[in-house]
Amino acid sequence: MAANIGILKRPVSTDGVWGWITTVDHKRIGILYGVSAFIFFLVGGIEALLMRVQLAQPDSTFVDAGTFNALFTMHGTTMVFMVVMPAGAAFFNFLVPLMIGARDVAFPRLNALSYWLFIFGAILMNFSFFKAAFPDVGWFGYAPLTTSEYTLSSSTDYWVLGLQIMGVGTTAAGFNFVITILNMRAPGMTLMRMPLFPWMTLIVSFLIIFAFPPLTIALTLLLFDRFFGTNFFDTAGAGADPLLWQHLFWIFGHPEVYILILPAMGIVSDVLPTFSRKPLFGYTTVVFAGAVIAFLGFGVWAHHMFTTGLGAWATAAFAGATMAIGVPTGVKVFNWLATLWGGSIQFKTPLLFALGFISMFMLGGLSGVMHAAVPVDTQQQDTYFIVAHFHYVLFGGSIFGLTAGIYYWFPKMTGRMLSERIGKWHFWLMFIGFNATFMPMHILGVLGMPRRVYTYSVDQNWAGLNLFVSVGAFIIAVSILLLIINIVRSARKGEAAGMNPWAGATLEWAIPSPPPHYNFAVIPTVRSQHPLWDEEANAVEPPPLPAHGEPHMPDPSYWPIVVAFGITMVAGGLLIWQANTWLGLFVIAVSGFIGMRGIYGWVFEPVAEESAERVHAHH
Amino acid sequence: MQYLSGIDDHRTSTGLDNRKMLMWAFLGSDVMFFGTLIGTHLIYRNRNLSGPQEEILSIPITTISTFVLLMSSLAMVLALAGIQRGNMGQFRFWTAIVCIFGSIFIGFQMFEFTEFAAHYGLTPRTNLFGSTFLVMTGFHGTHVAVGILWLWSILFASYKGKIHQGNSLQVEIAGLYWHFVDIVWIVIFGVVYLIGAYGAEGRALEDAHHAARAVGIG
Amino acid sequence: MTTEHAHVEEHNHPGPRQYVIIGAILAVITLIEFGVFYLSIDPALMTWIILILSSSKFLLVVGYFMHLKFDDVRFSGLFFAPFLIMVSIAVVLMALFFNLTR
Amino acid sequence: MTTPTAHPQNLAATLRRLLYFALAAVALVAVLASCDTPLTTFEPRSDAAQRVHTIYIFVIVAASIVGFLVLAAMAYILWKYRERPGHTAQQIHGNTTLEITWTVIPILILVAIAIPTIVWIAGTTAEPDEDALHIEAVGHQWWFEFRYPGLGPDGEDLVTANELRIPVGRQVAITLEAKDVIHSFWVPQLVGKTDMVPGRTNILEKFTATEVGTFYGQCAEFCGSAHALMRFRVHVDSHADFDRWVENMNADPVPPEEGSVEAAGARVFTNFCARCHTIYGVSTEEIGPNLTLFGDRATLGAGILDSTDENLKAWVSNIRDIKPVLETTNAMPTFYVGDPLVDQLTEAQVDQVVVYLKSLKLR
Ligand code: HEA
Ligand code: HEA
Ligand code: HEC
Ligand code: CUA
Ligand SMILES: [Cu+2]
Repeated sequence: MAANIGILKRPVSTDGVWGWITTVDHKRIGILYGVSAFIFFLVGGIEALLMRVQLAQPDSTFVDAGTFNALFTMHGTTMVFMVVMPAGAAFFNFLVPLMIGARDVAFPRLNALSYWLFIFGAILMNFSFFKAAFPDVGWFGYAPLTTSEYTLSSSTDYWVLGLQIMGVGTTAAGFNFVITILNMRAPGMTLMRMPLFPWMTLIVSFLIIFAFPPLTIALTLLLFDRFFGTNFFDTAGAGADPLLWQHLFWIFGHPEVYILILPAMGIVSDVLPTFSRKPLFGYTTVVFAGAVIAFLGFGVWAHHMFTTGLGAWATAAFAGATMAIGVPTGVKVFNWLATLWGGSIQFKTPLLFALGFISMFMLGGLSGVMHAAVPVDTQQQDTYFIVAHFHYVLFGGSIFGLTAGIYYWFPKMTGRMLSERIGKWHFWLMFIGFNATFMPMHILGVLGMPRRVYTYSVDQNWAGLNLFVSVGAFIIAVSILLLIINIVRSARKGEAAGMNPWAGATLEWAIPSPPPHYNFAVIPTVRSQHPLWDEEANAVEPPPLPAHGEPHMPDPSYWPIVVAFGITMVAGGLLIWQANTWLGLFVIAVSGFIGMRGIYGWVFEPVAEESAERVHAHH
Repeated sequence: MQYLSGIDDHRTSTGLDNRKMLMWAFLGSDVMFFGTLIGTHLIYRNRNLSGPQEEILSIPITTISTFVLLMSSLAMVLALAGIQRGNMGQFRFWTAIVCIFGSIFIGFQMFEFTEFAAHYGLTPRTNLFGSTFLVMTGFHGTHVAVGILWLWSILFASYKGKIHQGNSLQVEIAGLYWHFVDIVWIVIFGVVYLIGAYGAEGRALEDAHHAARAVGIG
Repeated sequence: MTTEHAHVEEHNHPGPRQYVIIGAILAVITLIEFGVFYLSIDPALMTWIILILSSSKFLLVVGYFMHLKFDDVRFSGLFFAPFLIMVSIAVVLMALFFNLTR
Repeated sequence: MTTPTAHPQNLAATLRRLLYFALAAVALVAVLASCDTPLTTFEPRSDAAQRVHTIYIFVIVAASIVGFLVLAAMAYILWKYRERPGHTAQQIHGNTTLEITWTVIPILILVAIAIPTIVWIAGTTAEPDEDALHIEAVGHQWWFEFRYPGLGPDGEDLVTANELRIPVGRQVAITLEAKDVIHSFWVPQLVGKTDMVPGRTNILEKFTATEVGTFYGQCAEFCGSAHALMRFRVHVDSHADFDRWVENMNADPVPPEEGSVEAAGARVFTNFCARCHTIYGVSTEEIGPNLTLFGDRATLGAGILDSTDENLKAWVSNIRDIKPVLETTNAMPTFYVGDPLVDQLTEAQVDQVVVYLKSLKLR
């Protein structure tokens, strides 16, 4: 079954479910990420809708306190770690190699491992629903509430372990994209010729590999406290300081919010030039601003802790640093506007979402600057004003930006166009629903409504606005349904896209849609920032496959999913260990062995060569 | 844009090897990992409500184990130099030394841990010092152990002909990891042991003086 | 061996000879650290001495054993960028927890 | 297609219009804010809250103006440069002057915001006034304890719960602690929030209430299942009222008449409640809220219910019908009244203890 027709054929079929499970193709992994993220978006959205039903009226008994606390915890955790991050990863995976002119990422199997760790971690955390209950400690899990003294239920263990596993997967992906972008660019594709999206991916990947370790440590310490009785967060018994957790979490957490927004900024920076028919204004500044944002992002974490009694000097310093981030961000916003200026603006759906991004993100950024004014934050912290801020940046920013990306690159990914008509309906409904939901939250915040309350009473007079907000949330839901309809419709009878439906300037538009698994029959040599504009390469048909046949691509592999499974089940064993020591140890031992065996197999498996034994070994 | 023929699929934009770059990126990330652990330890210094803390650290013993680890790093570069010149004998000898020295270091650490538990009752559950110190050094020890396993596998593979002068990069990358584990220990030894125990030892000495004076022998 | 030869060695790849010398220096520094620990001096002074000695060991291992001094600067970037971030964060954290800033 | 005609004649006029618009929006928020919402941050009733409010308004106006200007610019650009026949895009790549301009202007605005911020932060470090009233507030899952050092019986702490009393016009200096997890002390109309962190003692911004009245407070840090129901009240009293209250708290309670319902209630209290609740002169345990002068409290259950007889009865009978407290050792137990299998108190006993508690009033 090995070598035929002169090149090495894949020994394992890429068809069917097994094809997807063993895939190491960055495009397929991208699609896996994307689909998973979308499903979790529906889950997180339904959680939000349930919260909104509960809050629509005062003294509501639709859900009880525990359920509500679980809802916002899982909503926040889901949206951040299982929606926006993997959605970003979906675009990184599918597009970065295409945009920089590479055949795949630097480490295809590591890439698959990242995905499987993400999905297994997400499943593990959600599995808590069947075993105990959903975690209910808030998405930033402040100690000592999360220690076993105050959270007896094992749901917090699921939260810790699930997050830990997803974190490992994400970090692995971060390494992969750092190397891919630094090392795998096509000839002539210098860093300063790279489109903005790969640039922002590079910056985000650095943020990931440097910001996740503190979270990993924080979670490990908490895990040890909960499982092995260490004292890291034991305030009463051992004199620990609860602020340790907050520092570690936010040292990760603030860079994390830029991990969530920079991919969207990259998308928007590539969508705007295409639809204004002119190059990005101030390319160098926009790139540089992204780097500055990321760098400053490591020095502002304590703005989440202004009310914890940091001391005057520290508070002032962190306030100043936080405000400083407004400057590079502003530079980006103004450069985007200048990109539109003087253009010939085509109001296609991707552009609408990009414009939604700029306007709504900016409003969210401005409320962020208000929080940075410490006296104001003492009145805003932990109120709906904060909830409004972060939904403006997360939904108005990340989700709008990512949706722009969906409309922009869907044709490239599937070969079919989405309907412009439904797309525009989707945009306007979402835009209106979004503002109806989150704009009044500012007022609720001003009126003193705290966040994370499962109920409020009539005399607090927040009922009217809350009802309004809840209605808005359902308008968003309808708009999401339109997106689903659009995708389903397009899958059935979407118009064929062709190579470059938007007349874009970047490399991904120089190959067929959807791209063949080897991406480029011949690797292009790049000579400018806009290879498809500057040289009228629109007319250049991609060259046919060279005579010696398809390029040599990595083979599928079982090991990534085996290793991911082993790691996840070690965590599962820990959870079982809580209830049944010996069974737990047994599961840990077995899955540890599976994981080690997986790593061993991986190391000695050639990246791409026939290996008939492997097929035997596993069937 | 052009389509030139004859572009090597395996070239990299920077001319640097992917795997080596991956290792450096990983080490950068691991800096954050150990930095956070050491930071946590330092933050929690002298906050213990009860139980032993830095005064129980034994500087002479740890100086020896530090020395052993440093010398293992030296052995590592010698091994690499060996394989890069195609001198497999030299490579194997020094790699074995690295593994042995690494194991000796682990031995010291196990001795330290059991000693702490047996003589001072210090476990990760005892107090903040126990938690931060043992988890931090424990993670370091785990890194050392992984390194030993890795180098063992390389040594083993070299006998099967899978590691040779042609892919000495494999050894170089493992070596980077090994040296990193060494420099983490340099920091821990300096900051946690020497600086950390200095005050404590001083206090212990003072206490001893006071006690001596109190019983009239000082 | 002429001085020029040594010079060339320095700037290309150090050989086993240099490694052994570095190893010896590392051992000596460690010995000095050990000695300093038993001096009765101001703890602040002692802290600085140890910090300087440890950093020189750190730099020697990174520079020579890990070849960073002779290798591509991008590797240095990958390593020292997070290193500087981490050191700054740690310093800020210690200042906060010891309340130097109140 | 027509050429755009909608663009403004005069920049100054546009700017003025935008400013009015921003102010109108702020005014709208202010109006909404004033319609009787007890936790509003927009009706300051102390010097501290007023200082914050001034900065708040400044910042909100500044941000609104920036926001409106950018949105307006965007709308203008989109209109002006929409795709039209015969119109092609100008291939501009950048402009250094512009880049510098839009870097410097935001810096200036941010400096303008940073200055009052830093001045305010510096102000928080000031020592309390000589005659300031010192209070320690302690957060518990899910209620607030207030201690007045030195004002209690025998010069000890005077302790009360969930309803803080302070005199008008006198500075109060509150320190914050927590017993279990992190809570946060917040009375929007009087003072911004500061967290109550176990193992730490935080200092709340010093403030002087400017008006007699009752103000709502709320725990603002998520602290577990009943976080939403961890509220409190602050009564700002006249000096005379405040002194009278302190005196009454310290006075030994009049023992209920033998054979009265109150006396029966007092017995129930001693048997079932005294192991957690203090009433000065009656009991000394401090696991639950101090109930001295409970009859004068307006609220029940950490500010969540009016202190009516029915509510009190329901509370004592089965607290978990009202508040999702967990079954920990220090939590108020449910007495399962009316549940024949597990009840611990009879309905009559509850009635008695209610009457007793309500009788603990100011004299
Ligand atoms: C995508 C995610 C994202 C992004 C990009 C941001 C961006 C910013 N955030 Fe936000 N933030 C969150 C997500 C995000 N945030 C989340 C999730 C929380 C809550 C976490 C929790 O508690 O659960 C939070 C909370 C939060 C707080 C803590 C509030 C509290 O709990 O009390 C603060 C305080 O300073 C803050 C500030 C900022 C600032 C200054 C920016 C800046 O980066 C914004 C910069 C942008 C602009 C300023 C607009 C564009 C600029 C111009 C048009 C130029 C002109 C502007 C000026 C002159 C000002 N954020
Ligand atoms: C990217 C991040 C993100 C996104 C997109 C959202 C989206 C939404 N959020 Fe989000 N939210 C957070 C991140 C996010 N949130 C975070 C981090 C927190 C803090 C959590 C914490 O405090 O710990 C939070 C908290 C939070 C709160 C505060 C809870 C509290 O403090 O008590 C509220 C309240 O209204 C809320 C509402 C919503 C709503 C209505 C949406 C909507 O926009 C959702 C829209 C989506 C849908 C409506 C899904 C569509 C579903 C369908 C169309 C049904 C179809 C069904 C099938 C096909 C089966 N969120
Ligand atoms: C095990 C301890 C415990 C016992 C026994 C106990 N309580 Fe409580 N009580 C508490 C706690 C804790 C709270 C605060 C609960 C909360 O608000 O979350 C409380 C709150 C109250 C309150 C509301 C106080 C306020 O300020 O709003 C009243 C009234 C009360 N208890 C009455 C009683 C009566 C009457 C009994 C006996 C029949 C009783 N308690 C027995 C612990 C106890
Ligand atoms: Cu106490 Cu929330
Ligand atoms: Cu932040």
